Amino acid sequence: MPTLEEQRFDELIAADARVEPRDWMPEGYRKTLVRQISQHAHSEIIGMQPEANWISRAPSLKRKAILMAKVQDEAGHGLYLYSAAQTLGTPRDEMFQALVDGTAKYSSIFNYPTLTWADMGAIGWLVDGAAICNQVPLCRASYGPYGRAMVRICKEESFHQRQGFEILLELMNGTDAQKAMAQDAVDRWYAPSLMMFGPPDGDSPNSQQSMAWNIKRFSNDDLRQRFVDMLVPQAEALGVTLPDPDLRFNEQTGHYDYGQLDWDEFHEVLAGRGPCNGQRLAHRRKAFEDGAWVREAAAAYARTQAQLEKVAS
Amino acid sequence: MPTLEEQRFDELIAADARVEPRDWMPEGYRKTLVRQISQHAHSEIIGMQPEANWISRAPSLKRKAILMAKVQDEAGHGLYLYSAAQTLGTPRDEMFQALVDGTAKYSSIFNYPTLTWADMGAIGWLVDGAAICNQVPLCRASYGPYGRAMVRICKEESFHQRQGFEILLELMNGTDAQKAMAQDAVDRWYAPSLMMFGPPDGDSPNSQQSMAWNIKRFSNDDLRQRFVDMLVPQAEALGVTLPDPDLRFNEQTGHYDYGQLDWDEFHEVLAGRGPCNGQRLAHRRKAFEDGAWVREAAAAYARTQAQLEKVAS
Amino acid sequence: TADVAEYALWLGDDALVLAQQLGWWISRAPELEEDIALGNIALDLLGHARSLLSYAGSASGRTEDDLAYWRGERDFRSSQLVEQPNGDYAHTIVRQLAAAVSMYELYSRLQSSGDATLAAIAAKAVKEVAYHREHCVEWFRRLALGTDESRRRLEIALDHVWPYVGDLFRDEPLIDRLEGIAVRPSSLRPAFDAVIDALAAETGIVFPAADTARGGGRRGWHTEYLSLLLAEMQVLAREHPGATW
Amino acid sequence: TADVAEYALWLGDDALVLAQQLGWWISRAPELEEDIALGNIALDLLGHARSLLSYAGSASGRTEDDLAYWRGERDFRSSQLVEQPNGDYAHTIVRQLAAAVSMYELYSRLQSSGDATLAAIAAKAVKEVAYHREHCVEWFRRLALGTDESRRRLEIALDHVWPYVGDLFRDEPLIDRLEGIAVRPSSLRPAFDAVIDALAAETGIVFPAADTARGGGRRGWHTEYLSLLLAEMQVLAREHPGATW
Repeated sequence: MPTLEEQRFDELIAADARVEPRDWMPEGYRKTLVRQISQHAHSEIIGMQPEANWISRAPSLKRKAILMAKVQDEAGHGLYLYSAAQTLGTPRDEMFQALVDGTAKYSSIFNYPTLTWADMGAIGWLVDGAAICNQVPLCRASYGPYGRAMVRICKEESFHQRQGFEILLELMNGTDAQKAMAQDAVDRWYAPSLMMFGPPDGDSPNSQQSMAWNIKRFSNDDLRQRFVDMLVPQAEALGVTLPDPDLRFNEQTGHYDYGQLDWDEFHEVLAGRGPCNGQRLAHRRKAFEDGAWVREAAAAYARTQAQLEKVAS
Repeated sequence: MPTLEEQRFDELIAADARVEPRDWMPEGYRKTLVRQISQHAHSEIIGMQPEANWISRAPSLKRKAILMAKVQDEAGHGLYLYSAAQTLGTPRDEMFQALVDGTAKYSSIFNYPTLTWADMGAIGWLVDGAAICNQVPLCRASYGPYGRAMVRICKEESFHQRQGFEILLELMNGTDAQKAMAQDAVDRWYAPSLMMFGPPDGDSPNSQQSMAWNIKRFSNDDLRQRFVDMLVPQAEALGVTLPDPDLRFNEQTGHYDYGQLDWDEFHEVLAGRGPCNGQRLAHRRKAFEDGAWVREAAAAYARTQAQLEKVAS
Repeated sequence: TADVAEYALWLGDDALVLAQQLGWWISRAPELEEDIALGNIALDLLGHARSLLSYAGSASGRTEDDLAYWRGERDFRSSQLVEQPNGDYAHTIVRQLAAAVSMYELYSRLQSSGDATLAAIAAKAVKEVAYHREHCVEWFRRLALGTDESRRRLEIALDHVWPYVGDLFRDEPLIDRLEGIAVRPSSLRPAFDAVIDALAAETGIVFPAADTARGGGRRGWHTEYLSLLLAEMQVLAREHPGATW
Repeated sequence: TADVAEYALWLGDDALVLAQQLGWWISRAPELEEDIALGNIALDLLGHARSLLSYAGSASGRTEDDLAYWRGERDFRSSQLVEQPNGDYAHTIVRQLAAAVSMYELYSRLQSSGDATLAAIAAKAVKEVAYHREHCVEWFRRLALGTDESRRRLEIALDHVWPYVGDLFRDEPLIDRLEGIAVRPSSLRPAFDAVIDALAAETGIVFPAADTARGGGRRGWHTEYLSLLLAEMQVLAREHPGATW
């Protein structure tokens, strides 16, 4: 027979209500959430790098300002998410250490390089677009702090997606070199962004439990389909070609059919053999190690100040 | 009464013959030489920086190759000169340490920044030109190892000067922007290069003794005059204006008269308050400190290898 | 007028170069909070730069981007201080301390400029720069009084950066022609020194002399760092002349 | 032919990018002898690059400088290995080890190419590259067997750099079209591995897997480092279109 606590938890889930930090929850639920939220936080932090790579070279001051603000927002998202995960009892330092050690996962999409300015557009339009499709349902995630963090994040992400679309639009209205740059970026980011939703439903063992717990609301393939359906008219508006010869409208389903994705590549990147895995981790580790003396100084200063205040009071 | 050794030394000087490392020499002679040769070596080493600054940006592959070879030659000159100084009993490490510590002097000219590509031309033409005027007489310096090092160095320097002239010539035959760049560089390097010969004869107390010892052969002002006389026709050939309104041919002396130099500036730079003094020293110090672990590894490896060979024999 | 435009370039170029430098830290700061804080400061400065360069260009029909991307280093009017490299975090904080404290004094006074546009830009900027000043003063305290290592690094940074501070306070003939419009740089010095002296007394840090480097940024005489910074900043825009973004 | 020109770009771009990287060390090396040694290697490589790019451009009426300064990063055909950053001295030595050992094997075979120009370039280059190989193998030994610190740094460098080594040995369709002219990259692998295995046995260093990074430099897929390297390398030439120097 379930305990009273278990009953109460099951009722919350059944009523599609929020679970809060003070509530009892099953260990599996807690672990799943910590894993998912911290991975998401790590993704925001690592995800700063591909775009930070172009801050110094942004081709107009307006674009430089928008890009700086965006990358900075990503740091902010990382902070919200670490805070949400902390409410589950895992300290931020511990999660961050796991990232730096290379033991924690983050979204594979950020292991692709940003080769041209157009990648700023493609990341906004495709990567942030896929992120939003993934994340909007998470605003209703059963765990309260997570759902609320996602509400805030989704608002900013949709702003980012629109900025990405605008970058591409400007390029597609520009010179031939700019158009070519935009198409090249879309060619490189399209398939990886579709793979952001994770493996096909048949190969995604953890999804069922997450859906039962009202963490996940839609299957990987459902979300992917929704994303493709959204992209096609936007691509037409932009005038870019989506690099999938099998992409066509299916009159029967009312959806766009799309071609096979290269899941071998996905698993290679996931396993650490993507174009930038080593670089991304090394960059973050270097920032962490180079900053150690600064954090130590700040901590020592804070201790001294606290002592002085104690003496004074 | 002079000792036999003193007599023999004085005879060598009187005969304008070479003093060699095995010969007895007065302490003052030895000290003067160590100071002068090591300063000269330091100047070659610090002097690599202003030009190394443009290796990465050289505007053609041919110019890149020439510039790399030149900066590398300067390292080579530094090595010859440290070797020559070592024959006087001061170890290279000690001299190098003094450079890194900031206690040793080097030529002030290298405390000026290289702001454009044309500076590669101006340095070659003016700075190397002045160096050659200074150094050709040193090939006959009474101390053998120094004189022989200078022979080798002068050969390469005159090659460098010619390359600098060619850079400027190419610019002066180029676009308006290139011409302006060349004139701007000449404007900035002309007066500092004239000051490379040191203060006017009246303010140069050590010169007399150096001349008596056959180290120095001509006075500062004589060398400076020789340099100016050489520059004027070359400037005309280039089509650049030398930035001195008082410069004109003096029918009576057969030389070019030139205007007052800003000796206050010279003394400011000498005292460490030039445009780049801090940067030049910091650059060299950083290379030295960053390389410490490499030198230690090489030394440790050499020790181990020596031991292995001993055991094997 | 051309003189006012030139003066706007002084301030705009300082803000732009500094924004470019601070932008580097985003994704590289010692903690995430600093990624955000330095990013905020960079964004504020970029905002000031855009206002000032737009104003500077208005006299000659040039846009902010014309000025930011299509001038070479001899035409930049930034001080030699802001082009000094990021170095480690201590270098950045020291450079930022000199920049923010002087900018705060400058914009405070520029609010009452006879030029309405400059006054309006200053009135907005001074509020933001007040925060920048707080931020780096606080970090200066942490580094000075934190650990032996942080104090050691701070002192090295001061040796590198402080000689260029004097370039912020040099009067040029331009200033004589802008009586009542520009703020005379040398007039900021006492207020600047008062802040620094107080910080020195509080932390026991001995500041090196502030004007041993030659200076001359306002006349286009720069150190070797600026041209490399501009090479990176301008590369993409220059690759596509006439393009819009 | 266009195919031969494309192949010459592979080799020329490798040499050019590597020369650009090594040139940075001149005035920054751990000892003066290394300023000179790395400078010599850079000069040799620059020489190879000039021969190869001149040859590559001859098919289409372009000069070595047209190719070096006026192509963007998507048109560079260098391997991802050579664009990895200098890092500390250990990173440079590790990158140089992979580059020099593979170039030695490559040029040794290319001497008997059916293309006379490539064969002649290779015959000259192989002698120089033999010295480059000696130089970095010797330094690899010193760092591996020197001190604990040098060994630690060498291992970190291997972790960073070695994943990109595989990009040197990838065959592309181009190679099928150049039978008897180009050297098949994959055919160099056994000789390369033999040298590295011997070095591993001698020093006890465990080399990481050599092809975990994706690669694709020969198809214009680069890591994020190349475009910054080119920005600096090309800035001046591009500022003055049509100028001669």
